Amino acid sequence: MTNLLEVENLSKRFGSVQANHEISLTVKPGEIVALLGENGAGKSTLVKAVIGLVKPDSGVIRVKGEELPYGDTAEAIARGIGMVHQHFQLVPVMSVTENLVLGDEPTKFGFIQMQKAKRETAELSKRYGLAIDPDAIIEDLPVGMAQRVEILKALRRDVSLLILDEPTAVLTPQETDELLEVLRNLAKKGVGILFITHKLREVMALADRVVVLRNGKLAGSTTPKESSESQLAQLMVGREVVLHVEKGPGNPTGAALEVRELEVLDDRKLEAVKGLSLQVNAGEILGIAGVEGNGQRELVEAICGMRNRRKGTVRIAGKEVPNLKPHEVHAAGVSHIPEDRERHGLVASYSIADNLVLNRFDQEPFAKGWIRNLDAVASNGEELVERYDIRTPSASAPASSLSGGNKQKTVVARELSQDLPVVVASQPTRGVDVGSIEFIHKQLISARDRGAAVLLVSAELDEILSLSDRVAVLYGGKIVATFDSKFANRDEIGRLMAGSQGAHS
Amino acid sequence: MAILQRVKLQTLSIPLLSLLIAFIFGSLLIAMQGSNPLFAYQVLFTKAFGSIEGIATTLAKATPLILSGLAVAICLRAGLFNIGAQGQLISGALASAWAGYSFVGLPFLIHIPLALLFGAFFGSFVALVAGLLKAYRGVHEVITTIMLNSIVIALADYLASTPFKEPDQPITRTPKIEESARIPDLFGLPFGFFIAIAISVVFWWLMRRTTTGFRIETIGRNRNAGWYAGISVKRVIISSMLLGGATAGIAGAVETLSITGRFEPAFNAGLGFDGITVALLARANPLGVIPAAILIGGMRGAASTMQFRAGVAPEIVDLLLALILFFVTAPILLRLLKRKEEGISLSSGWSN
Amino acid sequence: SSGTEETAAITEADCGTEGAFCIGLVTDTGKVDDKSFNQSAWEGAVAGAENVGGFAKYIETLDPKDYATNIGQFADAGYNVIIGVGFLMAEAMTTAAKQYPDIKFIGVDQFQGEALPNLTGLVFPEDKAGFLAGVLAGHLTTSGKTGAVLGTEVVPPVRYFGEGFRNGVAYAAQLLGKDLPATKLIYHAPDNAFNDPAWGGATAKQLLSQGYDVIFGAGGNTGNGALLEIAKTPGAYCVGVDADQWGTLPEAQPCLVTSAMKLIDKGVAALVEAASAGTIEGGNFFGDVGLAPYHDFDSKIDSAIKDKIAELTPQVLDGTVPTGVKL
Amino acid sequence: MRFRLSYFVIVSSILLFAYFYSQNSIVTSSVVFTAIPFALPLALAAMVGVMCERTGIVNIGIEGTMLVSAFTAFFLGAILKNISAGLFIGIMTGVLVGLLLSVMTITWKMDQIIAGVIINIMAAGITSFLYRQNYRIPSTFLPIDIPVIGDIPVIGPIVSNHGPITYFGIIFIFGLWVALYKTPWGLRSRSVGEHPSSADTAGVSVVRLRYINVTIAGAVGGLAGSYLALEAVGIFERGFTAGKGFTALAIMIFGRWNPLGAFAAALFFGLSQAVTNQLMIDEVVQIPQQFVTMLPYVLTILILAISAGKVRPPAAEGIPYEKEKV
Ligand SMILES: Nc1ncnc2c1ncn2[C@@H]1O[C@H](COP(=O)(O)OP(=O)(O)OP(=O)(O)O)[C@@H](O)[C@H]1O
Ligand SMILES: Nc1ncnc2c1ncn2[C@@H]1O[C@H](COP(=O)(O)OP(=O)(O)OP(=O)(O)O)[C@@H](O)[C@H]1O
Ligand SMILES: [Mg+2]
Ligand SMILES: [Mg+2]
Repeated sequence: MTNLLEVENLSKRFGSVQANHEISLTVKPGEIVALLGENGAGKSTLVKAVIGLVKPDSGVIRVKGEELPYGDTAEAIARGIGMVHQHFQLVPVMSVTENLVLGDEPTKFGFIQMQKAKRETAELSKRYGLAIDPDAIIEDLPVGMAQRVEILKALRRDVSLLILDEPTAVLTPQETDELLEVLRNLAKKGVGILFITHKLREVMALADRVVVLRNGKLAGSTTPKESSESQLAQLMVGREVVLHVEKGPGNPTGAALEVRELEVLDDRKLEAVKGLSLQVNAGEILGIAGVEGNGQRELVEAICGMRNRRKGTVRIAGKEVPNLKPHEVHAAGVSHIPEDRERHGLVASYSIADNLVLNRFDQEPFAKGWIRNLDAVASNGEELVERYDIRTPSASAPASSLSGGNKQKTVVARELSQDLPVVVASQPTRGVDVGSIEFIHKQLISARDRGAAVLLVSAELDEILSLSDRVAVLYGGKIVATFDSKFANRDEIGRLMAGSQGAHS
Repeated sequence: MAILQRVKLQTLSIPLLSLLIAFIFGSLLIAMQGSNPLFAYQVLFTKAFGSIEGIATTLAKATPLILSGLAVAICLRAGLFNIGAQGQLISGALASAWAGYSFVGLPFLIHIPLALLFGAFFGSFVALVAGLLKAYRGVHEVITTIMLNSIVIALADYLASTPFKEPDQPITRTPKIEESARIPDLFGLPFGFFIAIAISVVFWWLMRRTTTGFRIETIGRNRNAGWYAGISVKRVIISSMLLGGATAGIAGAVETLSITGRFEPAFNAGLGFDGITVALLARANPLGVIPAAILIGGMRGAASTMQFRAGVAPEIVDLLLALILFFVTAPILLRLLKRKEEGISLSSGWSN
Repeated sequence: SSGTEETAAITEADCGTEGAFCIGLVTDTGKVDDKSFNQSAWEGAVAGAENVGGFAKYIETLDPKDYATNIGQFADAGYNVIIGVGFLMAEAMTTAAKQYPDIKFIGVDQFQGEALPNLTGLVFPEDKAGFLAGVLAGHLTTSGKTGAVLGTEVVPPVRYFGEGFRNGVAYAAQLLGKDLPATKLIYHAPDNAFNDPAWGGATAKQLLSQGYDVIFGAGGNTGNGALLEIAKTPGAYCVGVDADQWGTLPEAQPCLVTSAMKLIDKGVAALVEAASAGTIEGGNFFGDVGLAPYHDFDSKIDSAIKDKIAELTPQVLDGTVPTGVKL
Repeated sequence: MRFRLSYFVIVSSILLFAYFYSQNSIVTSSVVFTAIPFALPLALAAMVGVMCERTGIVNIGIEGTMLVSAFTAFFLGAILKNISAGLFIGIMTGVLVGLLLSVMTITWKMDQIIAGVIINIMAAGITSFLYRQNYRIPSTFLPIDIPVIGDIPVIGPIVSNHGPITYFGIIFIFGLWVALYKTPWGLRSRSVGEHPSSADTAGVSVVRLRYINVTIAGAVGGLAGSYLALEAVGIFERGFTAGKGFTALAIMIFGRWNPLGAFAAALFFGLSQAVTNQLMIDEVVQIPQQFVTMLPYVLTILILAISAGKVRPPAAEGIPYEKEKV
């Protein structure tokens, strides 16, 4: 059978970075190929070259045996390539339907036939079992829904090759399973699938073949049958990786963070957190499991001062704190690794060193009164870059030059280096490669071990289960169950997350 | 050290080369008009920089431009586009003129600072309106500052033609300021120039070394991260508008107290708008506004001599300015010099 | 434009030498080809220079703070007469006149409170020109509605023209025994007052659509904008200002019944000649004002009206008939 | 919410009009009639802004575009003794300025505000430098008395008797609204202005669309300039655009980047000009004239402060699109 996609000796350089070096790759019809690699290995660059978003420096791309011109997205789409991008490619202020038809609108006399487009959208969503409201505005949708739109957008144009760049990073386990099912069905119909992910479990479950990139070069190719998760990880990172989280038993002392009867509204003024209470003890990690959109974000934001509470109290180290601003909560003893690092965590054009003091720039020793102490900022930067293994030539380089994983490490370094009594970590490893995940996990555990109370919110059930001492399941803005993680059962938690009643332990 | 030199070379070579190319283009226009470009430029240059009086004139012209340039630059740093420097400047000019003629019998050591303070206060007052509306009502500063310019111009005109008018003469203008409010020359150079330099240095230091500067810069670059890091967006918006307005007000005050000696509407025409050009030419750098303002001041100051001696219409100065701004910011020269492009971005639309 | 006007006898290089007669003109912030008072003054300077065999040159001012500098350029180059245009330059002229007692200064539109021997203010009783135009307008209007589209109120000559016009209409009403409503004076905002013809045009439109049929346009390009708009409307009359706009704004001819003239060019030329002859005196020199010829409208205006205006003109000019405008 | 606001505005405008019309029909018609020539150059200039900003390009060079187009429209119209040719040339000049802005902001990724400032200074300088006297165009575009519509009571006197560019301009504004919200071009343009990489990944060429739109916007700026020179007044003078291009920016924002919103905002401005004049005509106010002229500006600020809400500009505005950084 001829190859659907053939990439031959593709190279691409960005300034001093050789993102892709002589990479070759094939995808056959009906085949599911997983593309693995650390952050910055060049996965996205490779697939963007295929869809025409990046112009390669050299190499050949063939689709169904015919050469594809460089950098022509419209042509690539016309030849049957669809892509779900790593970052949402949806226009936030527009409706689902508008986003779906963009670039290929049904028209009559030059006008868009919106009604027809909406019907198509509804049909499409039914055909693939991805339920979606055609009239919903993207920015009102939870990320999981938005991801559905992304996928439908790629499927809408009768694809023969579907590329997905980390599509599951923002999905819940259930949603992930649904997606994998959709992909399997597509493959059965002969669609070739090129799939990028950091989650080895998915690779093992789905892929026919695995291609691993490292530092822009092909590091190897294998199949899930021939290799184990840890072998894959080693191929990616070039060294042995501890996938399994090693942690000693917790040593919980008194409550460090107490939340009572908390009520919080979301951006649409609907009640998102409904009378929630929880307690995190010093020296313990409490993981919040839950399908995204059940109030996690509002809970974290209400604790960290990013959102006003309507009702309820929050106590930190026994002291009640009123509705505060983020930096005041920080001053009261809470470190916060925010969910959206690009938006809240970092100032991209600032140096790494400045970012590392972003919430302390006006405090000793980084400022004396009104005057900043730039030497102290610089030496703090160098020290943390070293200590937290932030991969950069210099602490004075702009944060924008960092890869995703290293950006996250920068935020982690800033927050955890301060040894505050409470740590709130929201999606701390989203989109981060296995090496960095390992590192961040270690940091969270060592924070616990020094006696901090850690509240961990993550869409990764595995992450929750392996890191937490206790697991609380959040559903509909309330904690529906709490388990000791030793006794936690993946399936039961999954059922609770989906809203069915279960036994309390 | 080598890196330092390379950076310096680049920061100087591009503007100088731009200047050169702009002048070459300009010479075509001058020749088209039937004059000798070389002679015209010689006149322009010797008039602006060739003598002590020439330099004094240049620096006097540059003084309000440095200040109004700063007024725009400081707001740009906070992500605000202050088109209102003109109105703030006029407000400051009128207020300082009023203080200059109303208080009689003060020693100059009190009178001058008092009049400057009046200028700063009323300049910042106008800017405050825009700042408050932006911070609390989300009304875009570009609209409010454009509207405020028109309002202030009309209001100043009313004040100077009715309650504050110099009596017994028909012109819309205030009385002359007292001698004790006059800013003197220093070593034959306008003292206001040194005030402007001092304020530039203070701003430069403020942006580089103080927490206030860091707050402004952070909000300018990522409003969300700044808010999250505990910087009050409202306070930064309001305080940078206040700072900008005060600086523009001082521009008007210095001009009134050292050059015009009274408020007369036409005297301040265009100074605030030139401030936009200065700030952009300087890429919103507080020290960069000094050479940018001197360049513009020199050309404007010498334009009429160029017309007198070489017969070149003074508009050529505007054309040269536009060309310089073009070549400084367009990447053509950078590419020519095979330098790595550094993007300058002062603006990111109205949303920031 | 080189900004010079040479006559055969003298060139620029001769200025400052014995026997050369050089005239320098400093514009206000308008240009020398502004179709308004800078241009008229320059034309007067050129005419004067031709008549006395002198040399004339101008500098266009960009910034009102440069008035003194620009005057100084001419003074230092040894010019004999320096003309400054516009009332905003009065102060700079006075200072310069004191500094250079040997040079004759002519200030256009600059009323002299105290007399300096070498500074002559060329001033015009604009209210009288406006008044005469108003009287004519009062006779011509059929709807009884007259208006004026003006530059800014804060420039005195504009106000004198406008109020003179209004009082002239009232005077005509008295003469005719009619009850004419007061003339409406519409001033532009001070900002950009003389260079907003689009505003002038639209404002004229507004007046026209409410039945105003004689409209005075006075305010540089803003006023011209009004005249041009009125010219498009059959049956409406317009009145120009400063020069005889029949020649300077021919587009307005369809409506231009006359212009309230203030003959700057003639006044400047006369003063230049007087300076050359050594007969110029300090203080104020009153230039001529009056109505421009009716041109093509001559045949359309009732001769009784023409006679009345002709009879009234000397009386207004010599003050027997007061305009009632507060100066 | 937005819909209700626009309904509210429309209904209350009609009620106000009806009230004043019942008080004095001639003056009321005349004021509304005059609001149109006051508003039109502002509205067209605001369309330039809307078109550019909707695709993500900030254009503060509108003033310069109008000025230089008015210049060429007038002088070539005069030299060729043909105002239609002048109009064509004025529009083509706008196209050239649009292309220049495109090259600077899209290809070279220059700061968009700087690019606009360059255009403004350049236009002011060159038109003043090259200005010559004694050129005349044969005539202006004259008002058209529309046969049937002109006879409708109440409305007829207001909508009839405007010039051809005025009618074309108003039709264009409505057309632009339809195109922006109902056609593929509009959907793509708005996407490019909101989130260019989405459009790019959907196979829409961001660069090409921005070039096209900024260039067409330039043509509209050329039309606005030509309107001033060839229809509104029939002369060209240095700087006679008198800041309309800047006021247009405010109008564009006031109108929330929506062609009809901006048209309404421009009409509001035109109306307040006409009302200001009417206050002087009727001498109803004894307050100083400067306060009367301030009125529209103060009103605008007040209205925005009260109704405010956060106006949300196109999200990608001002940011050069870097294709490979999707
Ligand atoms: N537009 C760009 N300009 C400069 N460098 C780039 C650009 N895009 C990617 N790079 C660099 O190229 C390398 C490969 O990036 P790429 O996005 O392909 O990595 P990736 O494997 O997809 O990583 P991740 O898992 O974090 O998504 C990185 O070092 C990245 O910083
Ligand atoms: N990036 C953001 N993410 C979430 N909410 C935000 C963000 N920025 C602002 N807000 C919300 O908007 C409100 C007002 O924002 P703003 O930044 O103006 O307040 P502030 O900085 O606290 O100012 P002040 O101290 O003067 O009250 C904040 O209190 C917060 O609730
Ligand atoms: Mg990637
Ligand atoms: Mg607040």
